[in-house]
Amino acid sequence: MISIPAFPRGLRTSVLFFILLCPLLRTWAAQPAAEPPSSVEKRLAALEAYVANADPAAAATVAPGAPARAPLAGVPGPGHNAWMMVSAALVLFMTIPGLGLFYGGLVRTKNVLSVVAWCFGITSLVTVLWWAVGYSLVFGRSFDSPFLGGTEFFFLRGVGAAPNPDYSFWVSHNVFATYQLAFAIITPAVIIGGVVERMRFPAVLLFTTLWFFAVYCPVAHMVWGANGFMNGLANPAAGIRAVDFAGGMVVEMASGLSALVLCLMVGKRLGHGRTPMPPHSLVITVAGTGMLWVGWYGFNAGSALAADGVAANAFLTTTLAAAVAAGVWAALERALRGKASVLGFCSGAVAGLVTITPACGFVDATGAMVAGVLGGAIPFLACVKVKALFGYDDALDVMGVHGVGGIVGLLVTGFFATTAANPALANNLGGIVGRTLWLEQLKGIGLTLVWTCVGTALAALMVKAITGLRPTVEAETEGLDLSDHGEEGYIYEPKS
Amino acid sequence: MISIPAFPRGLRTSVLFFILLCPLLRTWAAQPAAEPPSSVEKRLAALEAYVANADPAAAATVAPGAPARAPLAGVPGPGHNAWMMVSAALVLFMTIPGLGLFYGGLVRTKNVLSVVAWCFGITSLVTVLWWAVGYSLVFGRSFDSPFLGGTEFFFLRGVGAAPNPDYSFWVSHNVFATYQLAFAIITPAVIIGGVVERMRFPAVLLFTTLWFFAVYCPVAHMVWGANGFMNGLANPAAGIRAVDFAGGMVVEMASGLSALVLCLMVGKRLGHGRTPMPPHSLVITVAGTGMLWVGWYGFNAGSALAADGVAANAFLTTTLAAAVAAGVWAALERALRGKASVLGFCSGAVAGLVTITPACGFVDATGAMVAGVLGGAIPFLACVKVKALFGYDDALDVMGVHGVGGIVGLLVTGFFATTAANPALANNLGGIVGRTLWLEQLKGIGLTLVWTCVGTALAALMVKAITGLRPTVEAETEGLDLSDHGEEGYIYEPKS
Amino acid sequence: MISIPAFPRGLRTSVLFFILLCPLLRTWAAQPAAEPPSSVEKRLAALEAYVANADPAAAATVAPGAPARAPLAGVPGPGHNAWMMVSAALVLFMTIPGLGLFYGGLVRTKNVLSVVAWCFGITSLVTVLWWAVGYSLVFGRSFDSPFLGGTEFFFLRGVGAAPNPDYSFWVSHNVFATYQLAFAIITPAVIIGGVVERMRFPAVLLFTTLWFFAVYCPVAHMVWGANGFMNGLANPAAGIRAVDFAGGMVVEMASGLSALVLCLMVGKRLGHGRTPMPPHSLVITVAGTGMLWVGWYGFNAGSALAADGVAANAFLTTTLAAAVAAGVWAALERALRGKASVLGFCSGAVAGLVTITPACGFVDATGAMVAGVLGGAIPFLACVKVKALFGYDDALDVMGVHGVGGIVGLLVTGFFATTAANPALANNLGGIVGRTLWLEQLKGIGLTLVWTCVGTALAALMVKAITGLRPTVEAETEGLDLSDHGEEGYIYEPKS
Amino acid sequence: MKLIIAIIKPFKLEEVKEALAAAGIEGMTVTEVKGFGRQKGHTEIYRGSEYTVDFLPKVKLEVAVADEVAGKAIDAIAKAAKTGKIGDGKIFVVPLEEVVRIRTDERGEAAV
Amino acid sequence: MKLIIAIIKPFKLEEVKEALAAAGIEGMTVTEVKGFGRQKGHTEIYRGSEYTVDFLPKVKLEVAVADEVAGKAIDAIAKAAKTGKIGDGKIFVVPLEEVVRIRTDERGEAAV
Amino acid sequence: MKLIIAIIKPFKLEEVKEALAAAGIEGMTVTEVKGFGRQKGHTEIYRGSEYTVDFLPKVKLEVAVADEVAGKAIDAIAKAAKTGKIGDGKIFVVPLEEVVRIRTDERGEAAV
Ligand SMILES: Nc1ncnc2c1ncn2[C@@H]1O[C@H](COP(=O)(O)OP(=O)(O)O)[C@@H](O)[C@H]1O
Ligand SMILES: Nc1ncnc2c1ncn2[C@@H]1O[C@H](COP(=O)(O)OP(=O)(O)O)[C@@H](O)[C@H]1O
Ligand SMILES: Nc1ncnc2c1ncn2[C@@H]1O[C@H](COP(=O)(O)OP(=O)(O)O)[C@@H](O)[C@H]1O
Repeated sequence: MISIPAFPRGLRTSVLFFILLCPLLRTWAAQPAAEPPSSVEKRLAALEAYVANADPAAAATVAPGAPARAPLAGVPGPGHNAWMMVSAALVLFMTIPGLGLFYGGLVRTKNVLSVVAWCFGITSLVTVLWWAVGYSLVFGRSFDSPFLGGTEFFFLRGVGAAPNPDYSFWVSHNVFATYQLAFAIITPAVIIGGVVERMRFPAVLLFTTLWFFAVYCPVAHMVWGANGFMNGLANPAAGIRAVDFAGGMVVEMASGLSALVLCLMVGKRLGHGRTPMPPHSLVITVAGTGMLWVGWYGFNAGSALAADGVAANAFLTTTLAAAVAAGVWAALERALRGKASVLGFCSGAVAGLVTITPACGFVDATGAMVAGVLGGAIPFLACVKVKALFGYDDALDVMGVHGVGGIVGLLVTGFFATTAANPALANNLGGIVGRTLWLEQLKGIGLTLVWTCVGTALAALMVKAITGLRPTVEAETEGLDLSDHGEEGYIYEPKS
Repeated sequence: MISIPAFPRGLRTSVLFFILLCPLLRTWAAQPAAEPPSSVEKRLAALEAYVANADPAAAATVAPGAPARAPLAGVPGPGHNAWMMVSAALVLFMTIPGLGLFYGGLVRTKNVLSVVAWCFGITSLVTVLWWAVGYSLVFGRSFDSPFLGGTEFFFLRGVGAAPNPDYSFWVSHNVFATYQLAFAIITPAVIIGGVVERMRFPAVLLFTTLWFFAVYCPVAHMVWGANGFMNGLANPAAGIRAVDFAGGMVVEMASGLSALVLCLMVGKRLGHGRTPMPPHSLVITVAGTGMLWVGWYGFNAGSALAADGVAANAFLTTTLAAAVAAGVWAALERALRGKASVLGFCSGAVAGLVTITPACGFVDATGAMVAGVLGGAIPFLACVKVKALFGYDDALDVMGVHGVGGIVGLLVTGFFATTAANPALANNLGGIVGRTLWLEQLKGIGLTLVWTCVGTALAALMVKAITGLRPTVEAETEGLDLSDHGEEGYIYEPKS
Repeated sequence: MISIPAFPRGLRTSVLFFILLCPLLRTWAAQPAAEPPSSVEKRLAALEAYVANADPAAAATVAPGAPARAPLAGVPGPGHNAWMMVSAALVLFMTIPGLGLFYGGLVRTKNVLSVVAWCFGITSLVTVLWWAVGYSLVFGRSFDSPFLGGTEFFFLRGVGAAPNPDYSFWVSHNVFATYQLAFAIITPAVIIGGVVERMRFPAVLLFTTLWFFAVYCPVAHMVWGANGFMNGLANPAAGIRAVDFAGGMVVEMASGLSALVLCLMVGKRLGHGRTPMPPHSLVITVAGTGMLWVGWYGFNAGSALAADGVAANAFLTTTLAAAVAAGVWAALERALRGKASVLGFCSGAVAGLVTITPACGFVDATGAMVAGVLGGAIPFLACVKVKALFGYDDALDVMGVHGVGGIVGLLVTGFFATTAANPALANNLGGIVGRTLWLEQLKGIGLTLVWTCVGTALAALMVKAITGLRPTVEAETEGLDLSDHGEEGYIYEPKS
Repeated sequence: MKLIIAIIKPFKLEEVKEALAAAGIEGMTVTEVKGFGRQKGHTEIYRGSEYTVDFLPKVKLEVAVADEVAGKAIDAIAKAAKTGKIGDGKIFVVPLEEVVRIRTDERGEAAV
Repeated sequence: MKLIIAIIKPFKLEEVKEALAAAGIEGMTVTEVKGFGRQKGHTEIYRGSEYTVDFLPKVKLEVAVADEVAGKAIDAIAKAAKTGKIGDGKIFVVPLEEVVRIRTDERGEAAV
Repeated sequence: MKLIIAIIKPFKLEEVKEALAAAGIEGMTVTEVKGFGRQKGHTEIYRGSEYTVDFLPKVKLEVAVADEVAGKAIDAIAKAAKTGKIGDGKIFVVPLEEVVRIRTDERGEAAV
């Protein structure tokens, strides 16, 4: 997700020229009572840095005797800020109502509201955690640790409108923090797809809290923290030099594996395998799918943290992969079962979006087509074939779609990442891009897998001990809408 | 809603430097046949003004012998214009379909379409009024009055792509007018939540027309007009030096109080208090809630009228307050009634958004958390406890959520507004921010309350006299969908 | 859709001044070891070009001895790029889920998913076609033909983050390609509204493929290709000097006429005219309408290909026309049948949006009001009166709304286009704007009409020969959801 | 025993239930049905196509009662359901040969 | 009097109604039901899980008629509802002891 | 012949169907109904307004059987539907004078 902004050639030329100009500037600087023309240079460089999403300070500090404060320093750039506010809004839209409707339509009538309540509960809870400590634990630096951030941003202290150049030169720090909050919300919200229809509401909230600290904060810091252990892109000292543009490890793998572990610990739904449990409203699911898709542009292209060329590339690759994977999933259904289904199209679209997530800012259109084909086919097999073999009740296929799709996407990234799509890959990874990056990706996958499974299992065990995981048989039979929330999704009265 | 753009330090430095530079410039200006280097300064200043959302003309006029037209004058700034077009689209999205679905899901099956028809009817009607006279009456100046605008923009004459610097240096005037139209639409659309299921369609339209002139235009001008009576932020001569970032008075209080007055005059629904009238589809309401939430980013952060640091701050505070209030409402339900409900989460989210509306561009994260807690708790009590005491039939709790939430938000603004969040507060209100601003807010609340109640009552009386307010008992029993619109919301045919 | 970026006066002044300055610059240029101040000018001009959406290279080449590479060349502009990514996302959102829900709600319960499946299938299919050849055939130049593009962008080769100045100076080429993809998707998706409930899924996909090559690619190149036959705005050598801002010919007329031809060839639904076939869920249709409306801002204002003043104008005109047409349609229903319906509001809003589509970037507020009135009234008559006369089964009124609305909009453009709204009209069309432009529009309408009808008929005949168009009577009676996709839209289980 | 089947207007259900309760009858089974009879439906128009809804939403009550209570029950329903306007509905009485309460296996009048 | 209960295919409802009207019978009550019998349902697949829908949507008609009309009514329904394919449905005839028209308090055949 | 009308808990439908099949009865018609009886409903609260749901979702089975099978059928239903908790439901038996299989025009027991 972190894209070290590329210095396009235009800018580099300017900087070069600027250096050459220095002697001249120095003469001018001798003139009294007026800042020398160098300041014009600096101001121009800063403005150009805005357009090119580069560091305004870098250009300025080149000048001898530069003033402490560079031109435009601390000012967010309108185009980038606008794009990131839109992106943050879109990612929040993905959870409420996007995921709520997507998941809600897939469960039975009697549980539709419980799914929505879980999404809302997670949103409120994680927002408070993020504000208090979470943001700081992921994106702070005071611990100086590759595994966890710091305490300096507790309660969002000092997180104002000025950009935090650790992550973005032109996006307001508070917008960045809100954008990242949206990721911290949707990840646990995706998990609960594995255990819908059979977990107690308080247990969901407690699990979310424990999981947030055990899994999300450390994994997110490792992958995206400026000094993170697996942040191959930005951290030259990364232990694992993996790359993950928009959350293949942090969001997709983490949610998929956690859902798998959690659904095994919670157990199957009553009647699973005997009673049919078809989606109660694919129409609602379709609405949710569309919202997820549009929101994913904020998720993926927004992860460039600027409205720059890297975002533009991510925008294209996201579209290609989603559309292709939707078609591939449906085509496989048609080939293997005779009929292409709407649930197939929806599942394929989401799987394609998942798969391109880690790759979108690193691969080009060709890589995106590969991600689309594999992202449609492999999760299809995982959901339809592999799950049946094992027989676990991952109700909404979080492992099959997000876990498997995330892993596929990380590997696609390993093989297809190219500096043509993202020049920043050349900074620290120039030597392995196009060569052995996939090995680093494999290491990243391994560490994420182990960390996530262990963390989830511990969190779930604690929840089991404290509140218990499941509702009573009566409550589950009645449906969680009534038993946990005292409401019904639909009350279509007869006309009178 | 109007944020006098802050002059960040970087810019102020530049301006200072520029002034110092003037003597030098003058020498250069003597050179013939070429505009002197000062123009480079001016052009730089204009470009920097774009990034910092400052006045491009201000910088230019500093130069002696400045040309009539400043560099980039009349050109909208792409980042700001993009953000405001997005914001305007989002706020329009709030009414159709957002509010239509949110409200539609809460009424009984037989009235779901009538609610949507009202939203559509109001949209069409207010658009024509706004185009013809409304925009001018609110944002014109020709009357030179703190209570009403002017006639210069009737039929949107002269409202073109160039910014109107009265309100924004970098946003196209026509985008600003469209953005403000969206507010003029949603305010009456919110009102009708109080009288759903029992008002005639023609009466709704007539009421909207009268109310628009009696309440909306004057109140909006008073609060947001550059020379408005209650525009403490931008108008140094304001009678009441109140502040209202995104519509705590204009939208929230006005709609809440109007709904209360109107529902008292229309009377209760047939069977109110005896027949249960549960929401017919909370699923639809959830979809609407999500759309309102995402739209509210346009509403709140858009009210900065630029993609600047003030917008960024509003973006964060809006998110915090909404998520926290949703959780607080649900937690109170859980504490007082044993179960947290989805309707509770939805109501809390909306109440939080309402509460942060006047405050979002003035308070910091801490203020937002306070707004979230109070915005969840006080409207909850208003809807669940106070309404029951009085027994009026404000069907969808417009008073409880919007009226009460708006007032709470205005007071939170009074106590927690800070120049750290919005430097423009220092311009005219430096002396009272953090001190007695809450007193001015109280005055503003009082004036809005009286004006709104009187205006609404007069409008409703006239409607009663002209068209009557209520449908026949038969029509109300049959449902307004059939009786007023000849349609049904759902016709689920059996398969054949 | 192509707006040759206007050179606002501010910029023109700068360029002029720059030319005057040249002699001076030349002197400075003599100084050794430093690029002469001219580079400051060039860099300033490039930055100003960004703000004003002008050509950065144009300014640069003015300077004598200009370096090969202009400042900021190849760098997308953040504000414009952000807006176009948002616009592209919005237009994709229009098809999935917007159109899927809008259309889905209008069919009978048993066919709701089939409509969605068609939208998804078209999305996947057209994405692959676009990637492989379509984009190049429309926006390439290698054929050097006014009727079809070229091969240079096959497989999106060379379509990177740098802008393609043929179409936009500041928007990434890949964002432009994705944006245009969204148009190529929604056009066939609109068509299928004419034949819902009675066409086989494979037939829909095959038809889409043939139609894409026979109609979409050539018509889109003719209208929007830089050297297109009907691109009066940008192509001085255009055979027909018509203008079509956002797709009155390419999208609206093409889809409307194709739907008419196709529905005649497919035949009526079983039971048409005898069994009532009311919309099964207007609530879903309302949700879809709102999504179409908000998406249309990307469609229309996005067609400026920049967040500039032309986009701003399109934003306003789109809003006015949609809201007015919605009201006009409903008012006509009220006048002629006694009741204004929600379906009427929805139909009117869409018809208004269709009508303003070709006009939005060329007419001012007054023109938009005219478009709104005519766009509500004429399609209303077409759907409610004319269709009844002829008795064809254009199930969802694609001809009546899109075909007729598109033609009305193109004529409105012919009469009301003004250089005040879009200065680029003065470039090639200065002589006919406000005079005989409507004649050129008529010619464009004629060519589009003939080309589309012939192309569609041929495509449909081939499909008939290869896969057949219709399902069996049993399948159609059972509903396409079950027969083609093996799913049901709603399975509301009884509580247990 | 009798099985009383009553077709009534939906908004009268509550009153009928209360009337039956007043008559000592607490158990009943209710179904949403569509009625066709003398009362005529309405017309809906969707973009010009008319759609005549000739059925009317009604509610069907099924009440099993002992023979001696039947008359009282019928009267209670008839009285409570009446509005005097067309479409008020019908009451049908069918002989009931056996009743079983599933929970207890009670049979006959004890099971009603 | 008889209460005729007919289970038919939903798309035959209109024809049956017309046939009854032709036989002079205008009143009836209709319910959406699910039928189980020899006709078999279909299979739906949701992401790999099969869901066998073994019930079939049917429509139930209840028509109260005077004894002498019963035969004609039964024949009318049987003829109109027949497609000859499996699943056409059944007609059940139950004795009807009393009928009340709620609006008028008419009883017996007058109330039918 | 008898028409057996059984009101049962919805989640017992599958078991009852199997029990009937075991008794050789394959045909039946099922309706979703609301039951009122001793079993009490629940309360829902919407923003402070309480909404007491006093009906309970039940499923109604109608099974036409030959006289000699009736007893077996009733027992099968009663056994399969029983949970022993309140609200298990009722079985009503009504005399059936005639049955017609629409597809074949068979009448009487052959049509069942
Ligand atoms: N012969 C009948 N058999 C079954 N149901 C009937 C019959 N006649 C009427 N009904 C039911 O009674 C309802 C009311 O009948 P209708 O003729 O409209 O008015 P009224 O009850 O005032 O005579 C109908 O909607 C239908 O449900
Ligand atoms: N014994 C029965 N009791 C009640 N309803 C029955 C019975 N047998 C069949 N039905 C109803 O009749 C419908 C048609 O029966 P089925 O056996 O499928 O075909 P057919 O009518 O051609 O014999 C079933 O779906 C069911 O609703
Ligand atoms: N007298 C009755 N007539 C018709 N249906 C009845 C009657 N009594 C009970 N029922 C049906 O049987 C269901 C169960 O009855 P209830 O009294 O709640 O429990 P139980 O079956 O344990 O006695 C009710 O919900 C209702 O549908």
